[in-house]
Amino acid sequence: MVKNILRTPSFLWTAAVLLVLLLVPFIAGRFYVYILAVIFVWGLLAMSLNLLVGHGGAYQFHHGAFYGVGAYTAGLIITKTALPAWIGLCAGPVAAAFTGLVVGAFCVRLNKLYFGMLQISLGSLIWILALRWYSLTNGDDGIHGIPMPDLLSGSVPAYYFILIVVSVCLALMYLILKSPFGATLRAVRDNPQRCQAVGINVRRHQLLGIVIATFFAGVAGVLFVVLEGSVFPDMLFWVLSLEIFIMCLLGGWFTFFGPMLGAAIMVALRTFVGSYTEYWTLILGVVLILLIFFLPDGIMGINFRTWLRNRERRRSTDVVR
Amino acid sequence: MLEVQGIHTYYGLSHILFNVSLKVQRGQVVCLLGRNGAGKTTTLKSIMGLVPPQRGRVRLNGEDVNGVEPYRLARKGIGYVPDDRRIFADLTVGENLEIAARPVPGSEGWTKERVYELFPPLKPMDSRRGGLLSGGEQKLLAIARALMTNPQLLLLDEPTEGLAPIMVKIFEERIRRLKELGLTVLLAEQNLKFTLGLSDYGYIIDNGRIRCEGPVAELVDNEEVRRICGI
Amino acid sequence: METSFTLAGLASQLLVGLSRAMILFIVSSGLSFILGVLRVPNVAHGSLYMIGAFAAHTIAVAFEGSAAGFWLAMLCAPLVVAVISLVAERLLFCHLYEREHLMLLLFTFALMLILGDLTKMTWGADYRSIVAPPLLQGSVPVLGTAFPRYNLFLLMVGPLVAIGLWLLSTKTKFGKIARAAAVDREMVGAIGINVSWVFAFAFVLGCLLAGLGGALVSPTISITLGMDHSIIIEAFLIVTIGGLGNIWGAMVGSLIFGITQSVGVLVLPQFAIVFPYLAVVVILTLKPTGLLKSVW
Amino acid sequence: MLQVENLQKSFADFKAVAGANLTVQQGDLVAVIGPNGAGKTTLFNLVTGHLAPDRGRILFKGGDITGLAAHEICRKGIARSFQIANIFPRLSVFRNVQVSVLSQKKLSHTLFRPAQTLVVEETNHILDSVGLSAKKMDIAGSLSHGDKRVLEIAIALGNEPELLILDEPTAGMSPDETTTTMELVKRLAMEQGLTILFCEHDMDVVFNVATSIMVMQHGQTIIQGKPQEVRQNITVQEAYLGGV
Amino acid sequence: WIISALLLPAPAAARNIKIGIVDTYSGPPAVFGNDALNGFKMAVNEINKQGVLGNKIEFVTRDDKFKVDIGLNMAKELVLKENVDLIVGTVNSGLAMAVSDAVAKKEKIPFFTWMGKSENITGKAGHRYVFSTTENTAMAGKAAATVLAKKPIKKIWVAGDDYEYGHALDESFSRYMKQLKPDVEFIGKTWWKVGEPDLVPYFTSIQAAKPDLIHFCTGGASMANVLKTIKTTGINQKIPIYIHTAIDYAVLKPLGTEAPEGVMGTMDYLFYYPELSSNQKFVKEYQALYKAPPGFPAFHAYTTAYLIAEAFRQAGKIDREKFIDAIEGLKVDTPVGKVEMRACDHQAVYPILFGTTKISKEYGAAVATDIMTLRGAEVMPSCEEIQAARK
Ligand SMILES: Nc1ncnc2c1ncn2[C@@H]1O[C@H](COP(=O)(O)OP(=O)(O)OP(=O)(O)O)[C@@H](O)[C@H]1O
Ligand SMILES: Nc1ncnc2c1ncn2[C@@H]1O[C@H](COP(=O)(O)OP(=O)(O)OP(=O)(O)O)[C@@H](O)[C@H]1O
Ligand SMILES: [Mg+2]
Ligand SMILES: [Mg+2]
Repeated sequence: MVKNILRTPSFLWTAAVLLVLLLVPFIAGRFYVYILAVIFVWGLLAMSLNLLVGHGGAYQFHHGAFYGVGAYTAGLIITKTALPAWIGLCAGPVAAAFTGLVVGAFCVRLNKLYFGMLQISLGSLIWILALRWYSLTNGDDGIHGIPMPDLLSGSVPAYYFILIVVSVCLALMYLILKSPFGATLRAVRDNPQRCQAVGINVRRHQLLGIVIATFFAGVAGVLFVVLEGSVFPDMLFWVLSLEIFIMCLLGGWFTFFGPMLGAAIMVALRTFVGSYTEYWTLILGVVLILLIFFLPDGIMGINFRTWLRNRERRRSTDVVR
Repeated sequence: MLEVQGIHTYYGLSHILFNVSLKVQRGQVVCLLGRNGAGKTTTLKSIMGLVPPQRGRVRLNGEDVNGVEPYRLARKGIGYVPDDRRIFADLTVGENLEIAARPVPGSEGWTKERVYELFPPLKPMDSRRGGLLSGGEQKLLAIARALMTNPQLLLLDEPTEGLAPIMVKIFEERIRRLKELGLTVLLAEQNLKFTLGLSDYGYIIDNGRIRCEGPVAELVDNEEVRRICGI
Repeated sequence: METSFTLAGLASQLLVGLSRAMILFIVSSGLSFILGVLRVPNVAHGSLYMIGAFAAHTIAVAFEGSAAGFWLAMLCAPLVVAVISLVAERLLFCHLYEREHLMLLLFTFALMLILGDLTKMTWGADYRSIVAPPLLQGSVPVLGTAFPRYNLFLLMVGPLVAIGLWLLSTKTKFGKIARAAAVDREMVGAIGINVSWVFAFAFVLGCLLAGLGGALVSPTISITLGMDHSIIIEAFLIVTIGGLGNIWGAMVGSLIFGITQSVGVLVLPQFAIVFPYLAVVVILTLKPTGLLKSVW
Repeated sequence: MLQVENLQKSFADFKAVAGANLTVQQGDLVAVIGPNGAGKTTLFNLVTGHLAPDRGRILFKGGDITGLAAHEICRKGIARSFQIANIFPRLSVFRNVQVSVLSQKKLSHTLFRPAQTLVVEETNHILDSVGLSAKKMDIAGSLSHGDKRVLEIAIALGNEPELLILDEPTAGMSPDETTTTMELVKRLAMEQGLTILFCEHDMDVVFNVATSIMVMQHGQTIIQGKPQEVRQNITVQEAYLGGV
Repeated sequence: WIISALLLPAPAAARNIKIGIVDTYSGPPAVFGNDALNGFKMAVNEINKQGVLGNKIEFVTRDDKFKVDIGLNMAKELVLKENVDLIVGTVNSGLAMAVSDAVAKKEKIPFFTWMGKSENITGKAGHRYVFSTTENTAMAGKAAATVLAKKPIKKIWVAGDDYEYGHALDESFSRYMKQLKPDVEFIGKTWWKVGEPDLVPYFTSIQAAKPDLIHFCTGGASMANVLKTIKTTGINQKIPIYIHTAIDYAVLKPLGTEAPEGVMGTMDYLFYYPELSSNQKFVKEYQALYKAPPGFPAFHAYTTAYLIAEAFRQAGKIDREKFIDAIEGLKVDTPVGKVEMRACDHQAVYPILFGTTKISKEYGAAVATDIMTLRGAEVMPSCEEIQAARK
């Protein structure tokens, strides 16, 4: 059984990619190491969102709020309490998941856009809290210079830490999506009413999905703190959430790795195009439109399409026969 | 009136219809029979331009209508009743009918009143939202809506599905009357009793191919037809 | 902190809230209309509002701030926006209606990015501001406070737009077709209606309202880049609490937004900003599909 | 087993169900018939919790289930199919059924076990018995109308219900498929002791299969009884059968 | 236009000094970003005519979109990939703090903020690698307090944009006002959200309280709104008003003759005052290049460029540590006289101008009159205060 898994091409691919990523700090400049780390953080965030958007069909419009909560929790525990930094880092995702539970409990009663808008409102309340509670959060200046444990200081150790954590999270997400929970989540996406009729408690299921996804968002938030040592209210602002949402759609929201790719594209566009023109958002817009027209399921969606096509072909030969 | 010549239709890459040809003369009721998944709906959709055929030709009154958009076909006089009803759920029953209205200048066409006369159960529901109707009522509404466009050719996809026996009876009688008024009908059906009583000519479709054709009376007796249609 | 809680204060606050609500209404009714007919969460709506304001400025300035220039600006700026949206619709959008709603969201987001940068290219980053014509300058005494005339003007325009839109969508055949097309585009085609133009008209009409909102708001604020961001989220929240696609819902939502904001200032000035959001949370918790009937 | 007493439901000013009574005994095959708009679907929606009744009681195996949520009622052993095909259009046919089986086995919340390996046998068994095995990897949304209806029943079977409610199970099926499906229904009733409540417009099916028939009109129960009794009832003849 | 504005190719020998600019070129604050960039470009052109250390200064710009995460990304890119020698920039003081910590301090690379006005940047959060070449909220507050404390003012109302900058202005003004005139009373505060379009209601309630002075803590795009509302409500005719940067020409110009008169304000630069020949020359050249008079960001950026160039000359080579040693306490000539980079906190010492708005026929807009100049050293927190704050 285990041996079989080890031999599957997708496993080999993953292992090869991981190996290359492990070697990056030895072969690439520090900047690229940093940018890769940024991509991982964003990618994890986008993939956690995609758990709900692509697989759960939920209009999770303010996912950034949970990312911010994770980051702020870590930042505040580290700077405002005497607790060890590690505790702060671990508390981040838990706080995010808890926030997810509370916000989700309100939201799951609603559908589609209503769900999304209620979430934006609740998320904005959190954002306002971060923005207004000057004595705790420093308002819109944010908290900077958050000290990290020695093990994580320096960009290369931070890179490895982020790489490892992200890999573990992705593995977990993969398992979750392949599990009955994941299958049911997709069923809920397709037809919530029918799900009820087969005995699935749709709301509770979505809520669990939200808690899981927000947990991973919290992890991403903590990783951001590890990487940059800063937290600021922008992280909780709805515009950022919209951007993550776009990453999912861009990369291919019915695929597993799509959002990661979407994140990579967004980060690359803004870093590399951003250094040539201040109108990189215009370019991003044009690229997005091109993608919408020519790769309707997102970039990773191509695979999905070819797969479908092959299947269809098999089917149509059946009909002929 | 309608002539379909060797059409091939695909959904994406899956090939559904293979060289389907059929002919409907003016004033005829022609039926298309076949079991589930045979391609009846697809044939009607191909004619209506909803799933344009990739090869072959569709001619309406001698005019080539390949690749013509559905709304133009509707204006040329084809009315379509889909098998899954597709009522405009947000609109009231009355509004569903009103937006379909396409009066023919000169002649006395269908109006809401005349349609209600044809299908009395709809009348009291004039201001109820379409989406709330019962399954059968929606079916009636779908047929009524198609009539409102004053079609010369009516494509009916399983019109009797979900209709109570008495409704089927009434409906059968009404179609007969319409036929006398000069309406042409292409009917895809599973309900044999209803179909055979009504139609003049029939085609049997299986696996996307036309297998047999002929006057209905002959078809019923054909052993192969009975097998294909699963009677 | 301490605020003088006078009756006059409350009254003026309410009136200002109301007139603010009218701008919000005009913008969000357009959004709601598009949501109702095309089922598209049009994120670019805010950008069109911004363009409306900038265009109004350009036109008004071209007439050196004369009253005629102002009225012309109010008239033409929305038309400029309408033309832009028509181009976007015919060139790009009309090919995408069959897609998933979220894909359309992505499209309008891309449009927002592009329009934002185009605005910057065309108009630059400077702050701008235009002056209302003399007729609408100054204030009139209302309930013991001085109430700006311009706001009074807004209070008249809002309901007019509402009634017009309502008549259009319920009493005309176009409105009915639009509502039908929202549910099943293909079938509307199959009964002989050219849906493509119905959608185009609906989209352009909605965008025109965004432009009108931008033009109307321009004398009261400074016109800057970034106006799009602040309005769009409010507009979305408004149409949601009102009931997606419902014109009167947009009106009710705008009133709630305008009034909670302005009265919130009296009650808890420090946290006035949270009131609209709280209102949304409360409303959606109690009425999960918005206050009025939604078409979604 | 199921007891519906004087159930009522109005929408705005319209009484869709205005006093329905129904008794279903263990092992019965009960058909509900009535003209279009009689309130059959609404009655089923009330029983399965998709709508909440205004008045009246629903008892299932002696317990009161009036007003429970749909998924709770499902858990108590009532599964249903829908009149207008209601499936998971983007999942494969296999998944469609598997989801329901998983839910039945309380595995829906399992996080870290591959779904591929779970309840495969049960699912395949159901697909076999309804004759969809050949299409099990198809995307459900691309099935033909009739196949969707079959899948609809298969999903309901995944719940291993004690009471199965079918809303026009054979609508849109060809004659032999209708026969097969009703044979299947009968067989399930015989072999697994399933109790079945269905509504149907095809009178041949109804009189062939049902052991008890309930007739509705204008939201009210006119009569419930053995097929023979019902056939002879004059009102029913006039109102519904049209002299068939 | 294309951003990377590279200048003339460098002579072969040693290398050019490369400066990275991270600033906001989109959204409302872009006004400041563009203005500063213009001033900087002009200064660099002038400096390059003589050269620095036998070479030239070149620079690259990055748009931070007024977002901290993007700005950080850009700053790191400049340092790690473009290998710039120092970073300057940004209107966003949150970003300035983040860059100061995550880039300047960690990578030991000098960072100049020419627009981030939070006093914390060089105050509480200051360190060896961060510099400020803009006036900050502490200076504004102290300057205003110095002037206003002499007037018969008892009851003050504070109102403004509810964000860090607004609160910081309030905090420093209140602090110094209480110091200088212990019997003042702050009778109320009103905060509205940034970008709030309709301010009339707030004004009505403030007016009802009859304060002796209203301190509006606002800036950027909201400033125009505040001024407009002052005009429509006519509140300035009854109650004295003070607003930092209210006399900024960039703010007053769009309002034209619709600007309110008699509003008191502070600035660290006005292109028409003082009427020094150096300033007139600067303004004339700037106007010739960019068709508009320079705003304070242009002036800050211009000064920054000269400070940097001079410090490199003093350091003798391109070395960050030497550069810092050289720039501490350095004084350079600017259009308005000598400006010093104070050694203890790395804060540029600017004089602060206090004036009152008045419509000018000449400019077709309001300008400042009755201008008083407060010496920089007087209005800055002392080195001891800074030391204490950094503890
Ligand atoms: N959207 C689609 N994508 C792919 N395949 C499809 C799609 N719709 C139908 N099919 C396939 O096309 C074939 C013919 O379907 P069609 O709906 O025409 O059958 P039908 O004769 O109308 O059957 P029924 O009586 O069940 O309605 C079926 O095999 C079906 O699976
Ligand atoms: N939500 C609703 N609001 C208003 N009226 C409704 C609603 N749902 C159903 N109705 C009406 O209630 C009546 C009963 O509907 P129901 O669907 O139960 O009929 P049915 O017996 O299943 O008919 P059919 O055989 O046609 O499916 C219909 O006239 C329908 O229009
Ligand atoms: Mg069909
Ligand atoms: Mg029914």
